[in-house]
Amino acid sequence: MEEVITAPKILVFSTEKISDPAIDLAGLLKKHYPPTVYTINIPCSSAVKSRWVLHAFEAGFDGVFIAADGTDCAYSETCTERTGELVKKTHELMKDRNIDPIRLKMAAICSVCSEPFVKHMKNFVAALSN
Amino acid sequence: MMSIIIINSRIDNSMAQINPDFAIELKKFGALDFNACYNCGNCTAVCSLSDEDNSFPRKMIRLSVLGLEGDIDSSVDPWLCYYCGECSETCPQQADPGELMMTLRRYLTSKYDWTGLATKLYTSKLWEFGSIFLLALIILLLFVFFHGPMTTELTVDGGVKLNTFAPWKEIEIGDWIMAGLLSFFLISNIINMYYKIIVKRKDVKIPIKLYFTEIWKLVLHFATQLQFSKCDTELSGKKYSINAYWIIHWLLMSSYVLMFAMIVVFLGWFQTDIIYNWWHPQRFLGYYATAGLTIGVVYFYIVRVYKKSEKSRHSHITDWTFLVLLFLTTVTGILVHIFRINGLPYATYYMYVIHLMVMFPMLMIEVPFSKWSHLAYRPFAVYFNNVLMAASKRINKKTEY
Amino acid sequence: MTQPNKFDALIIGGGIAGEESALNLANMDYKVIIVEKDLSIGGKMIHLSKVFPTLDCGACITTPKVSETARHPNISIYTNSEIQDIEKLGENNFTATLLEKPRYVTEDCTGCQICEEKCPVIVEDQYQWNLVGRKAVYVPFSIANPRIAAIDIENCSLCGLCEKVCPANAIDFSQEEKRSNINVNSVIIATGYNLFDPLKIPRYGFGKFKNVVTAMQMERQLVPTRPYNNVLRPKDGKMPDNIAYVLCTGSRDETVGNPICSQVCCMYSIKQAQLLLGALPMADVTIYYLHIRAFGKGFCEFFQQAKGMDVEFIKGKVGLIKEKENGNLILRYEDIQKGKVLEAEHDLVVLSTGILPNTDYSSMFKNINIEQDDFSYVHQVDELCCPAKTSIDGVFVAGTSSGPMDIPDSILSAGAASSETAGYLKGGIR
Amino acid sequence: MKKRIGVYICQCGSNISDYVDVEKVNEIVAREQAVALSKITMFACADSAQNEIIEDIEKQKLDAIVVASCSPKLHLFTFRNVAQRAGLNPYNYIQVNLREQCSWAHSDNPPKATEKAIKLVMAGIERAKYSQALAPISIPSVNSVVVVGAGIGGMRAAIELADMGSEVFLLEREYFVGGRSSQWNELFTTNETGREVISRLYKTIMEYNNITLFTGAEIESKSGSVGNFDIKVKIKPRHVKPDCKLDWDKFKKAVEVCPVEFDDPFNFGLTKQKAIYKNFPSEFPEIPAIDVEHCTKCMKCSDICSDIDLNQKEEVLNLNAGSILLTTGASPYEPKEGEFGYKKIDNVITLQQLKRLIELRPDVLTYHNKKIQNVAFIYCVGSRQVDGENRYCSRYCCTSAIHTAIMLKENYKKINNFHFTRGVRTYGKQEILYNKSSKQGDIFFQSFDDSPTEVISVNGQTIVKIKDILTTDKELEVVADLVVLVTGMVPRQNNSINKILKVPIGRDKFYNEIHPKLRPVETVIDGVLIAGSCQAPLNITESVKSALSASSKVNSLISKGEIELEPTLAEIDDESCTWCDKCQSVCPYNAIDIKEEEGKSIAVIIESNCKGCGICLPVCPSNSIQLIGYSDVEIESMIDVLAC
Amino acid sequence: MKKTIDIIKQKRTVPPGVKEGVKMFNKLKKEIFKVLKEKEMTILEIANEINADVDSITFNLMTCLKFGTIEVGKLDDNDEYYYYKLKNR
Repeated sequence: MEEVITAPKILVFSTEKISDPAIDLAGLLKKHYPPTVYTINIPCSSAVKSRWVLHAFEAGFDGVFIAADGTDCAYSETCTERTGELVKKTHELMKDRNIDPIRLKMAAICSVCSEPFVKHMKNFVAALSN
Repeated sequence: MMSIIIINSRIDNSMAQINPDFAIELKKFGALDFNACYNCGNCTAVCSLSDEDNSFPRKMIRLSVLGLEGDIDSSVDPWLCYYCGECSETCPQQADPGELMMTLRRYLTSKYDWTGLATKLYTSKLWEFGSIFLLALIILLLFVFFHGPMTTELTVDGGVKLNTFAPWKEIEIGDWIMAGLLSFFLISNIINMYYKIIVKRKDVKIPIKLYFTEIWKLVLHFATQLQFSKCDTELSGKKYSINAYWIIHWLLMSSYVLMFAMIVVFLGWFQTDIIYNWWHPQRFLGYYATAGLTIGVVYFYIVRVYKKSEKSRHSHITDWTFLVLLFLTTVTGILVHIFRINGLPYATYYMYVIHLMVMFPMLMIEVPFSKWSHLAYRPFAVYFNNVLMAASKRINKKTEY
Repeated sequence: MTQPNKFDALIIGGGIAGEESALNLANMDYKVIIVEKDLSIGGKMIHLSKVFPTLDCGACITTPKVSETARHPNISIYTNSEIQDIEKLGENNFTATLLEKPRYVTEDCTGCQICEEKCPVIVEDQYQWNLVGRKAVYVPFSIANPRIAAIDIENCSLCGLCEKVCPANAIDFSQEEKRSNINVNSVIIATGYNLFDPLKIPRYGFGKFKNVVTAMQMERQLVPTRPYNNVLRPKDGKMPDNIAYVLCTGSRDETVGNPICSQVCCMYSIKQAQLLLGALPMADVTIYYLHIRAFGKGFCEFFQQAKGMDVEFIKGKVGLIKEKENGNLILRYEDIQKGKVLEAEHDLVVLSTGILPNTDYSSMFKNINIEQDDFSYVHQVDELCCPAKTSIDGVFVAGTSSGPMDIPDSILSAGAASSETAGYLKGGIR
Repeated sequence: MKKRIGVYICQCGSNISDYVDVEKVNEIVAREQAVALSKITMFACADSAQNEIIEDIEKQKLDAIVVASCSPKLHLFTFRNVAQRAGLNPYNYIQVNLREQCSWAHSDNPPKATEKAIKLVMAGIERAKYSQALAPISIPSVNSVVVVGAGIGGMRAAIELADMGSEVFLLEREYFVGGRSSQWNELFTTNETGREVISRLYKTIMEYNNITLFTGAEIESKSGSVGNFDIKVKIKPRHVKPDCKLDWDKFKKAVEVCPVEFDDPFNFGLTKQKAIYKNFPSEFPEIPAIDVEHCTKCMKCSDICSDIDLNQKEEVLNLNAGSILLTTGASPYEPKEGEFGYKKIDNVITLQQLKRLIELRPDVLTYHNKKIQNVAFIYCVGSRQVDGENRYCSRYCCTSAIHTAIMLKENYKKINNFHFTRGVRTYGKQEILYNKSSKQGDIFFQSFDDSPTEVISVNGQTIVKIKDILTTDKELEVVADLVVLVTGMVPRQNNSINKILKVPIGRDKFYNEIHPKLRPVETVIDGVLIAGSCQAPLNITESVKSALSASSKVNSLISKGEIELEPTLAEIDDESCTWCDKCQSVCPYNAIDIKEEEGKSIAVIIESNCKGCGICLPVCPSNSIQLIGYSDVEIESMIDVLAC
Repeated sequence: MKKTIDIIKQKRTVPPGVKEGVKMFNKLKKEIFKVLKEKEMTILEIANEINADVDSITFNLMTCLKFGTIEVGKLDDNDEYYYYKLKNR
């Protein structure tokens, strides 16, 4: 499968209690997504620092995906809002550095959203390949 | 008191109306816990007589539970079962499918009988025993009024002159009247059976030719009860003396047929005052038939009492009546013979009357209306079934091309 | 080493239910003793492959529980031991006779298995359900706890080789049965279940036809520590490609005296079917069933998943199995939907055997009777409100000792037992 | 920085090694400088493997370990324990998820999975390098529990918890206790009535000093965390004086004069209810209640009965609890209009309605004044839906319907029961009931998913049609006097409480446990447990089992007076912080305070409040906040490894 | 050091079946090893070669596999039977 080798590399920030279980579930159900997707889990999606995202691009990742807690967040009701803000802020920083904003994406992934996760990954890879 | 309801089976666009009370009705014919069936099909799978074309007994249980009378009445499957008891023995719900098949045979016997007498005889003890006594009484009265002289004079061989007391020619007239009645009822019932099994079925059209090409099966099955020998129980890893059963059943059946023939057709040859040597066919065949009947009756009596095998575990009241009547007929027959050759005139005469008082009700009740009728229904069922199968195979062949 | 002989709770049986009860009680600071008759704790679950409906591996879930139990400071474990009798002296006061059977190997054993290599005896390995052999001295199975060897003295040729080669000097033939009295405040019966022995249904040919196996034998074939190098037929080592499952073998069957449903066979068969399709991608699997009892959380979806993987489901109980010369088997059954009796050929048949009560508990109680239910399980005297309560105050029941159940249910039942026991113990103190 | 790291690559039987070339991973990992040893194991979680790790840590003087196996959700604590036993700080242990997020997810592409596995393990090693030794934070815990829902499960849990010495607050949203169980008459398998069971439990509860029951009570808000939840409870007025000796004749009169009438939810709309009510005489608490939602305050009742006090006001209570146990139960599925003729054909009712009907008409079974003889039960309504949204099996309904059918035959003359099933699921000992109902003459039919049972009305007759697979797919019809929809269970419709508690919800919309086998009654929210049918459809015995199971978990959690918490906290860099209050304003836990140090204002973390969520991290303009375990150096070094 | 085996020998005798079993196993093992020395074989081929029950070959061969004296070779052409061979030491 030659095309996989050139597939874009994606870093996913998942959250320990909500979206990471969904990604686990995708594996459990053998729902395949590109193997160039790497996950780092953090407690809550509103904890992602812009510098981590920028660092990822510098290090060679083609895309960064924040698998957000959304309204399921056990920490704060403002999670979605907060995550949205940090994405917005990061987008601005990316613009300054001439990084295409398409390369940072965020979507809420609930704890059983294995299917949406896989779909997101496939779409994201497709979008980045173009 | 059947609350007629509810289930309309729309197959063949015919409305087969039945009801859950059918089960209660059927229980009067003997069926046990067939309601317990959870439709696993184990009984059908273990049955060595069941095949793709005739899968039973579960289907019969299902029809009985639903009370789809129309489908039951037109079914030949109960007659194809020879009650090895394998199904009942292995039934996980102990729903006793074998006994249900037996019950359905009783039920069908009563259904084929258009007079309604069979139903009464099967479901009411009063009817059963009342009619036995009534028929016995008729014989008694006939003898009281019409018997010949009760001579004490013996023949040259020292035998009783039975033909003086009861001249075979007169008895034969009675025999013929009886045989006529039996034939009338039995044949009309078989026609009724034919109507239910074949005529009512609209989905298969039967070419006349088939009735003739298949007829040899009727004869074959009547004479050998071939089906029976296929009733193989080795499969469960447990061996019954099923072959002994088949042999004895055949012995009983052949003795019965032989005796019946000698009495009804050859009475003049059979009921003689002469005492032949024992190897003379008259005595020899008589002894064979008597022995066959005795062995058969005693054997079936024993298996029903000891209930060792599944098939003899449950006995309906009519099973016992039949056995007892047959036994008494045989015993009184033997006694008549003993008394006659030993020159005991009165004992012979009285015993002869008693013999007929037992035999006549036995034949009149059992042959067209009860247990004995399976002698005719079974081979006919096999015959009808073969005709049907042959016909539907033709249809299938046609549609294939 | 002096052993304490006083405990808050005696737990009879070290399977998953016993362990869960023990851990719960130990976490509440009660001193607990587990008595297990087998050589290892972990019960039947530790031998399972992946478990339904989540398909996580049985061993992965059991082993942490097992090691947590084994390590817990409040839990004492006696394997290869039995409770011979229990007497109730009063509330919160039972005395029991503990029988420790000789293992002929001391705790110095490191599980190095050198003795096993040297032992000349080969007998059927009960932990692989007789599919393969083991030695007379053996470590029960690779993830056993304790992982020390034992000598099967009944099959020992008394050659003494093991003793010669043991680097830890752990072989000790001088061991003898040891009886001791223990005093406990409460008892939990967690003796679990037995599996139905299909020899009781001769028409299925188990024992006679080697390619008719039990589901437990298949379960072993599906685990990483399996007896063969792949899923193979026990007769000739062929890789099967057409496998049949016969459900309700020994369940829902009055003729074998077990009229109730075993509750797990449908699901474990569906699970095995899925695993088989993973292990043997070319294989067909057919499940002959009466009713599919997929009732628990996620079960129905799991059943649908199997259908989606093209596992074939045929409604009808198999009546009869015959063997062909090549070892293939002919199954005779009525296809209920078609209403026809049919025969099908398969090259491997798995009997999904049911669960029977393990009635070992019934003879233990000496001066007071423990009630059994109609099926010889421990009778739950107040099933609706106190599901763990038995006819003896202070004796509770956990897991499959009170009836067939699956793993999640067993664990909940064990939780209930520990909670009721704790309530009883506190109540006695108050 | 850790320099002697031990790496263990688990084959997980074959779960990992079937797709990931573990030898290769091991080979590459071993070259890493900080790696002191690396090994492959069959089951890292097995006891023998654990002991091996301990031995390695001790002998090889490892300063951190990495286990590359399954999801940390399963075994993080297992291996932290291993580390601890070997004298290594548990937080110097890193778990790499090779199974769920690598071997299984990429089982279609083993070479790539291996490549990914190598990077994941390397990232784990990076993380281990920077890992710090941490000590768990110990917080005090109050030995009290809030049990939400006084159904049979909640009541049983309350009693057991009280037995074990906890203070229990039992909250019930309705005015009376008992939940669903009190609505049912005889219960399988003991045939005790729901009412008997409930009154037995209620009387027991009343004997305990350490159980406080609140009816008409709902949680309004929650703050705090495990060990110390502060819960605000809103209590609806009952409008009947609490300690009164009620005059029952007057009460009856009061009910008579009450002008308000509405469909009685207790009887599922079979009867009407007044605003002042008691569902049945032996209901508890003994005194009646006035439904605030329906009462018009016309005062007619209070004129008759002086014990009625319409001036009672809603109260709000503050409860302090170490843990919360949810036993909020489930609701019967409400069929859609027209589903099997429901609400379109007048003799179509639900099983729950039938059960109430039996109790309301003890002598002759009638519905809409028509005598009932033929009853058709239609199974799996709202469960096992092929196209609908409830794909799950509701577990209790087959047995419940069959049990009800047996009751029908025992209580009334000449009843015919017809069961239109999709395969009877009377699992376990319940099989006996199925057996019994068949033997009593009930007729069972079975349909397959693709041709469901139909209910139609023809000339005033209600006909149930099925293509019965038990009769060779024959189409059969039954004319039924009463069609009973055997409806399944769905989660409680009004689930306001979860807006506050936020327990994760599963695919089937019931509450989700952490793991059905390992931690079946715990949720991802520390201190909040679930039991009974709010988690999945369960019958009564099973609900009680899970409630009791939860009780023992609650007890071992809170009874020791302190709870150990994860030391994952935010840290402030005093040097760079120049107080701007942004972090304080976003913190949901009030865990950030301001302090003066060396003449400047800086932020400070209140450790017992900090949950380690990290919300404060991105908002800091000077990047002065680090989250322990997720510091910039850890995350960025992982990114570097993963990217290369 | 005194061997404890002597203690148990005074108390127990070896059941006849055990000795028989050891002999049987060794005999079969020897035969299996002999034919496998020539070439890799499937279980059916071994059974044909040494004229023994297929199922006892399977049992004993798999036992040898378990104790590491035999190893698995390739699958046959029909993907049905594995070949087995002696482990090179």
